[in-house]
Amino acid sequence: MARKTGDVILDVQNITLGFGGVKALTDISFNVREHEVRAIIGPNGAGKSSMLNCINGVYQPQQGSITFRGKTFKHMNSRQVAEMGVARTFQNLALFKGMSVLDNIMSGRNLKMKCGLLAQALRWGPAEREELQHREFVEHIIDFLEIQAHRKTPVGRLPYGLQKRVDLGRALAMEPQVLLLDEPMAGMNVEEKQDMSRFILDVNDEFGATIVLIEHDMGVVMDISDRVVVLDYGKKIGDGTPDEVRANPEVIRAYLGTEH
Amino acid sequence: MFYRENGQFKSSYSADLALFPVAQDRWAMLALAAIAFIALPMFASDYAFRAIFIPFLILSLAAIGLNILVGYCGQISLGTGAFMAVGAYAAYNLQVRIDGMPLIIALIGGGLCATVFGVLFGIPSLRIRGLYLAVATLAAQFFVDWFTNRVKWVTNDSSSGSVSVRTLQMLGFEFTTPMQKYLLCLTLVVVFGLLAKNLVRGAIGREWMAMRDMDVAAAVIGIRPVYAKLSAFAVSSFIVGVAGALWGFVHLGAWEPSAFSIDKSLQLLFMIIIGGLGSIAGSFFGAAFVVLLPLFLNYVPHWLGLSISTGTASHLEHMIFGALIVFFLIVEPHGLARLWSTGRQKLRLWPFPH
Amino acid sequence: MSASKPFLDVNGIEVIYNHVILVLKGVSLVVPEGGIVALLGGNGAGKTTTLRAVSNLLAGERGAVTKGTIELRGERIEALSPAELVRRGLVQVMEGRHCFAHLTIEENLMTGAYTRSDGKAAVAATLEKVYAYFPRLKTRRTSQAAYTSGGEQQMCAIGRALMANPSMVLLDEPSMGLAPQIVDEVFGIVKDLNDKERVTFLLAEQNTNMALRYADYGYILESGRIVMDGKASDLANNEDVKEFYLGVGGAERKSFRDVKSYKRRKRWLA
Amino acid sequence: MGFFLETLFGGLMAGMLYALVALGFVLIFKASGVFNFAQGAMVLFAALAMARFAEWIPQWLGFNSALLANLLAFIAAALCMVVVAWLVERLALRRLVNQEGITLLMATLGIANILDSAGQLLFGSATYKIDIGMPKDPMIVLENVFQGGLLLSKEDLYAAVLAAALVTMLTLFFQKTATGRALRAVADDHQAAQSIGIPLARIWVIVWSIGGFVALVAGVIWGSKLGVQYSISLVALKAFPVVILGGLTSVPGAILGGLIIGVGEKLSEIYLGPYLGGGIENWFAYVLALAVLLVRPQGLFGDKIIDRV
Amino acid sequence: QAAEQFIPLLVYRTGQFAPLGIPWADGKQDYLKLINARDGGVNGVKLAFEECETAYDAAKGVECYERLKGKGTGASGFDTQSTGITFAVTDKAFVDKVSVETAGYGLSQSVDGTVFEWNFPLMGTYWTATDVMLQDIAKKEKGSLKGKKIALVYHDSPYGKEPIPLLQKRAAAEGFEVQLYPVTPPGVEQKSTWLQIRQARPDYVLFWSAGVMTPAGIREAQASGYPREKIYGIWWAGSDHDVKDIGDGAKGYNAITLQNSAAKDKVLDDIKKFVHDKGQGTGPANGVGSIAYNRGIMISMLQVEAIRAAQEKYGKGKSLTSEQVRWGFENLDLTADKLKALGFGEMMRPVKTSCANHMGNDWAKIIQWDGGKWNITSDWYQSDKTHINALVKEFAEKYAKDKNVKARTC
Ligand SMILES: Nc1ncnc2c1ncn2[C@@H]1O[C@H](COP(=O)(O)OP(=O)(O)OP(=O)(O)O)[C@@H](O)[C@H]1O
Ligand SMILES: Nc1ncnc2c1ncn2[C@@H]1O[C@H](COP(=O)(O)OP(=O)(O)OP(=O)(O)O)[C@@H](O)[C@H]1O
Ligand SMILES: [Mg+2]
Ligand SMILES: [Mg+2]
Repeated sequence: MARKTGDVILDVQNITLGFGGVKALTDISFNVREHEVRAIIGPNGAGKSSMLNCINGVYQPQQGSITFRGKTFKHMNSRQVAEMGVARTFQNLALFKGMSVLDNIMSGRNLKMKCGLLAQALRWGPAEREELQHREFVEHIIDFLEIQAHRKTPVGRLPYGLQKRVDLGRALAMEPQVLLLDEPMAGMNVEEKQDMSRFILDVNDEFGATIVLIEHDMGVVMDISDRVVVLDYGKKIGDGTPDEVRANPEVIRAYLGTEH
Repeated sequence: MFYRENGQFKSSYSADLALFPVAQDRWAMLALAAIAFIALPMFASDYAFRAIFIPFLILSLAAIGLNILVGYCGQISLGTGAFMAVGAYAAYNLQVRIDGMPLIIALIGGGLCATVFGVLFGIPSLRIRGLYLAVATLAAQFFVDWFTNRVKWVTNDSSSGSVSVRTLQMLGFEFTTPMQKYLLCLTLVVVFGLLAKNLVRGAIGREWMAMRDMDVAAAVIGIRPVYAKLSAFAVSSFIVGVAGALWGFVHLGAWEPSAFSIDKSLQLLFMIIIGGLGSIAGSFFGAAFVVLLPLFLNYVPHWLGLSISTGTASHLEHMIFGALIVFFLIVEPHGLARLWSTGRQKLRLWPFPH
Repeated sequence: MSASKPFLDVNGIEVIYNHVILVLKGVSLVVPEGGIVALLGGNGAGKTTTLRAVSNLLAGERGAVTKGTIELRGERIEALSPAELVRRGLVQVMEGRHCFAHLTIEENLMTGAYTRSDGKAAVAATLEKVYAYFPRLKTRRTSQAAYTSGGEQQMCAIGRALMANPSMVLLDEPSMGLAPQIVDEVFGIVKDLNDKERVTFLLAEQNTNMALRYADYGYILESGRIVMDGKASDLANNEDVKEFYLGVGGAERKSFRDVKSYKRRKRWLA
Repeated sequence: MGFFLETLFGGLMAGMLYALVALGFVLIFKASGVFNFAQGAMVLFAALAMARFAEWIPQWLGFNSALLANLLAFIAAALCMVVVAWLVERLALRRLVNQEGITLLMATLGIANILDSAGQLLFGSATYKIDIGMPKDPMIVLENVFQGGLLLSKEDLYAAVLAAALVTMLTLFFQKTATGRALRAVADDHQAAQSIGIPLARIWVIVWSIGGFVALVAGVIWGSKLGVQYSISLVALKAFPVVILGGLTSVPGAILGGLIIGVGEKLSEIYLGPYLGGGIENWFAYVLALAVLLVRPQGLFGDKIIDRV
Repeated sequence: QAAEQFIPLLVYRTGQFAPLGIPWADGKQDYLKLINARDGGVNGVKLAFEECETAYDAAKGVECYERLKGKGTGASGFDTQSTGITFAVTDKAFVDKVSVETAGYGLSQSVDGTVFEWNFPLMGTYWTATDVMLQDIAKKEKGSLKGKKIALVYHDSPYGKEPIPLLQKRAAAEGFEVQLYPVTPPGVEQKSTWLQIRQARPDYVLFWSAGVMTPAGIREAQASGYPREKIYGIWWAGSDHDVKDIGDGAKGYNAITLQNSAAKDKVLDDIKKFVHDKGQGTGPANGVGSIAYNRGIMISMLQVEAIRAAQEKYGKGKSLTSEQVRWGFENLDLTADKLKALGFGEMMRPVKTSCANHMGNDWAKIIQWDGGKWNITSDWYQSDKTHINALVKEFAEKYAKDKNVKARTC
């Protein structure tokens, strides 16, 4: 199927990352084009999450660089990455447990809120207006994710699946250009995965957001991604369209096992 | 059946963003304000003002300040006493060194000095976390204890190191009666309480809570840890500093460094945990608990007509106090504020369970 | 229902969190000895809560069973401590892994054998068995659990429960975060233990497909109530189940790309 | 030079005594994730029990041997601490499973309140003495090397030796037994520990009993130095910087931390204090700890603080 | 109903200083009980009293003060038992018109009755105590302190710092050297202090300590070999419980007593007879007569005599207001005969207060611990007022200026 994808927006070059003795990533390179859905797959412990952490500035790779929209970085901090429009969801749910759903998603907009401390304390005109305007945006996300009923619930009390949605909501609130998703559908049943796929594709279509997706459900990966990178024990063993990857013998050996 | 939100649909987000979205709550707050500002001054005794309401209000204010740091931003501090002391001594110095300094400026000045100090001692929090940070904040506590004892200048060369404030006057008005002092405290508490509430429900509040709950994720969504943590230290120590100045100026009148010892720090931490971490209302509950309960326990033997020795009575009082702390933590680890809201939730369901 | 006597019998339990939130509204289910029973249901249906109620782990979440009874081998167990339950052979693998962050993988596994009194050799044998099931764990045995990947932690959690040599295991979403190969493997292990050692399983799963393939019997939970139950094979052929849980409603399996949800889409554009 | 050495030794000895109190914190934290603010109160309680039983038991049983009295009193006091541990588990910890660290910390503050007062109600609030025959007079060594010789306190020396023995014992206990692992597991995650069958109740009673025992030893040593009165519960404040410097989870860390703090404190007071007006050792200890933490946020030997997404 | 006079009793029976606070509080209360039991009150006015626990905490003390100041016909006077609480209530006393009596502690400058209308540091202050200690030392040193080194080891708090100004003034005048060693409260660990002392070798150590700091200090002196005979403790560090358990280790340790609180006197027999034998004793019977206890009864006696004196002026057998009792404090005249009649002949020497002098006469003795008990080793001393009076004036004026207090003329 032909989908409109643009130039390379994110280019990962020769990333190497180790922790003491463990080599989590060895000389990994791949790129992501604007507007595509790019999947990363691989067995457990292959280094997928670590890869996102590198892009994200959570880990500092020992070697290699990352080019984002033509600018090359060796070291970035998370703040810079966020400012450039990269958002992220987490594998092990990194929600703000003590905050309500609404506040969690609102916090995704913080980068865009400009009022100073004093103005906020006084809820002066502009501060109030700003809050309202962002609230409206967030309400759209809440509607979109169908979590209206839980708006004021502390996220810690939500069932696992809804927490994942909130995590996505928070990332969406950043109006990202690149959205990194780390196993967004783990712990969901088929119906819910369908919903989630829908959300992701919608974001991709309507927003033009570029998506980098880690997922273990091959059905999902094959159906919704444009290109797939395969990692195994820190090494890249495959890269290409879903069909190419599916046919790659090494990928079959290392990850897919038999037919999928 | 009477505590219902039914029929109160919010037609705009701004209505939902209001301080007290439920109408009943709004009325309750108004009633509370009326009692605090009108009824109490008319009926309460001097003793009640001086021994109950004034300390209650000041400690509530300090607890709000501490709650911002501990409850909202998750940085446990055992050095609150020090921040109060800085506020108090700074305000004192402003007052004695500048003639005719209006009280309010002195208080705010005290708060600002505490802010500077707080930010300074907040810097380690960028690296040290959790209980390590908690214990490390004791450095501030002991340093200030020492500093106020040792540096004569701080106490205006008082030979003993204890200081006592002049009259409380502002723009020609002098606060003399307990009722006037109470109203002063009340006004400040209300003002700072509202400001604090606005902060914690706004963007900065979310940054603080995000830092508290999951700092890596917070960084990933673009929150700068330096700014979030230090601003929490700044705001918190400002409020705590003002509270400290009030404690010295209004409640004690004259004090020695031990008035702001580690006991005070622990007491405040007590308050916010019993009251509810991350809750402005909880700060008030906690302060009430800590101020009122000992007084209450103190009276119980009198009421029962028991004559036990003061020593025994106060040991028993301590034990009961300790036991109640444990008890409340068991009943609701999130504090009285949560207990209160659970209660309200039940009321909302009443008379149908669930 | 199969003829063998009930091993675990949950009878009409209600669970309330925090004194106010009613989550389970009378759940009853029966697990026969040596059976594999699947507990299915969407997010928030109450699967985890049911398992917590059985293994008596609700207290830590400020929840409580307010009605109904739970029996293990005909004995009431609501009042027993979790440790006592483990000693009686009932172990739970908690949702979200819950590995001991500061302990190494091997130490994590070894704590699982805490209740065992059958000697070091037997424990060592089990450890080897677990390593054989999950070779990945063996290579990571000296890493602190917190620094292993999500899937490795999941394996660790499952392995740790197996270390107790249980006679019944409550598995809460065992397949979550695991690579497809490993998922197969986990279910293989379940089957294996069930066949060879007659270990009974109650498993809460979202991967309905897999669950129904391996289970004997299934219950479907929706907002705190059992809405359907039956033999696994029957459930797998039920039209509703197919539509909602297996994603194969009607004819062929739909592509995830083609599932449309216009309602949502409309709102998103608004 | 002689004076410097004296200061150094003095610091080491004092540090050993701090370490003894710090040990109590570390044990309980390591094994249950609770920062036990009641440690000071436990020291007081244990010391009071010891002092009073040593007074009472000879009266009750009508004998007159100091050694026997001390021995029986020690056993009785140790039993008291077990009872305390049992009550703490029963009435508080058991109901606070899976709560946050700070909630537990507050609970121990409540427990401290109770223990402080209960101890004084049961045993009295005057000053009592513990006399286990520690030598009090100084000894002077190396008189021919240094002018005036080096002055060492025998009492401190004995105490330090006792502390070292205790630490070795505990380190072994923790490292060589399977219980040690279970304890650390509990500290990491109460609920998961429960789920795999670690009996929290029993573990906690054991740990708090050991904590109580350590408190008793600390209480006896400090009590024989200072006399037993409420204030000895305040020695806990001296142990705080020690614990964080050594690392909250490390038994040897408590010892090394104690020594560093002890020496640092004395040297700073003596060589730096005069320029700053004196009395600096208290906060200096914390500044020292703070400085170490800035380099190693988990203390010298503490488990690395895990932060991962 | 018979007339009653209310006396508030601020005490600390818990906390750090409880070992001192308990016998002190027992003494205060026992004496009031004695007056009621033996004399039926003061001229028939029964003494009512109520204890309030402060735990030595200023904020709690303030609460107690607020609670009790208006009780009955008004509180007769507050013996706050704490320097900190005294600071906090002194300002309030001006407004409330209640007297604050601080026998042997409090603000040293409050001797000046023209400024401190409501404060009564009866019998002595920290300045007089310092002066007396120096006198005793000078006596041992054959009259001159010139060239000597005198160290002050003090509780690092306002209480511990009170002696410093006087010490420095006298050092300048008499040519001795002062070394200051602050000990951070609670003072459980003083090794570095005493190591420094061992090195600096001062000729004498004045020991301004409190609570656990006392035994800890003496032990450390012992461990570092500093002779205990050269240490002079202030009266709060010279009670039985401070040294009892150290026994021989404290042998030779000197302390000053307020008047002579170490003495056995007739009033103690009366207390035994009228109070303890009737089962009305506040504390244990064997506590009667300890130094801290005696200080307690002395303080209560002064309180009672102030009431008696005031009744002379405002009407015998009447309940008096706080303000009226103040007059009594200001016009105490306890002659030797009167004291003897009261049963305090051995314990005390005459005290006479006036409008200008709120301390009255400051008598003190030096006692020394012999390993088993305290022995009196000196004759009566009274402080030399040359330096003290100047200091009192200077500090009182400063206070008056700070607080906008108009000094009275006497
Ligand atoms: N600790 C808690 N406090 C309050 N409510 C809770 C708590 N835990 C769960 N709940 C509520 O109980 C309901 C059932 O949750 P549960 O975790 O049992 O669902 P689940 O079936 O396991 O879902 P998932 O598949 O997403 O894990 C949810 O609505 C949730 O909000
Ligand atoms: N901070 C760290 N310290 C040490 N080792 C780490 C760290 N982060 C990751 N690793 C190791 O690097 C390897 C890759 O981990 P990563 O989390 O990236 O795997 P993954 O591909 O996401 O696997 P999964 O599918 O199981 O989530 C793992 O073996 C893990 O143990
Ligand atoms: Mg991963
Ligand atoms: Mg679940």
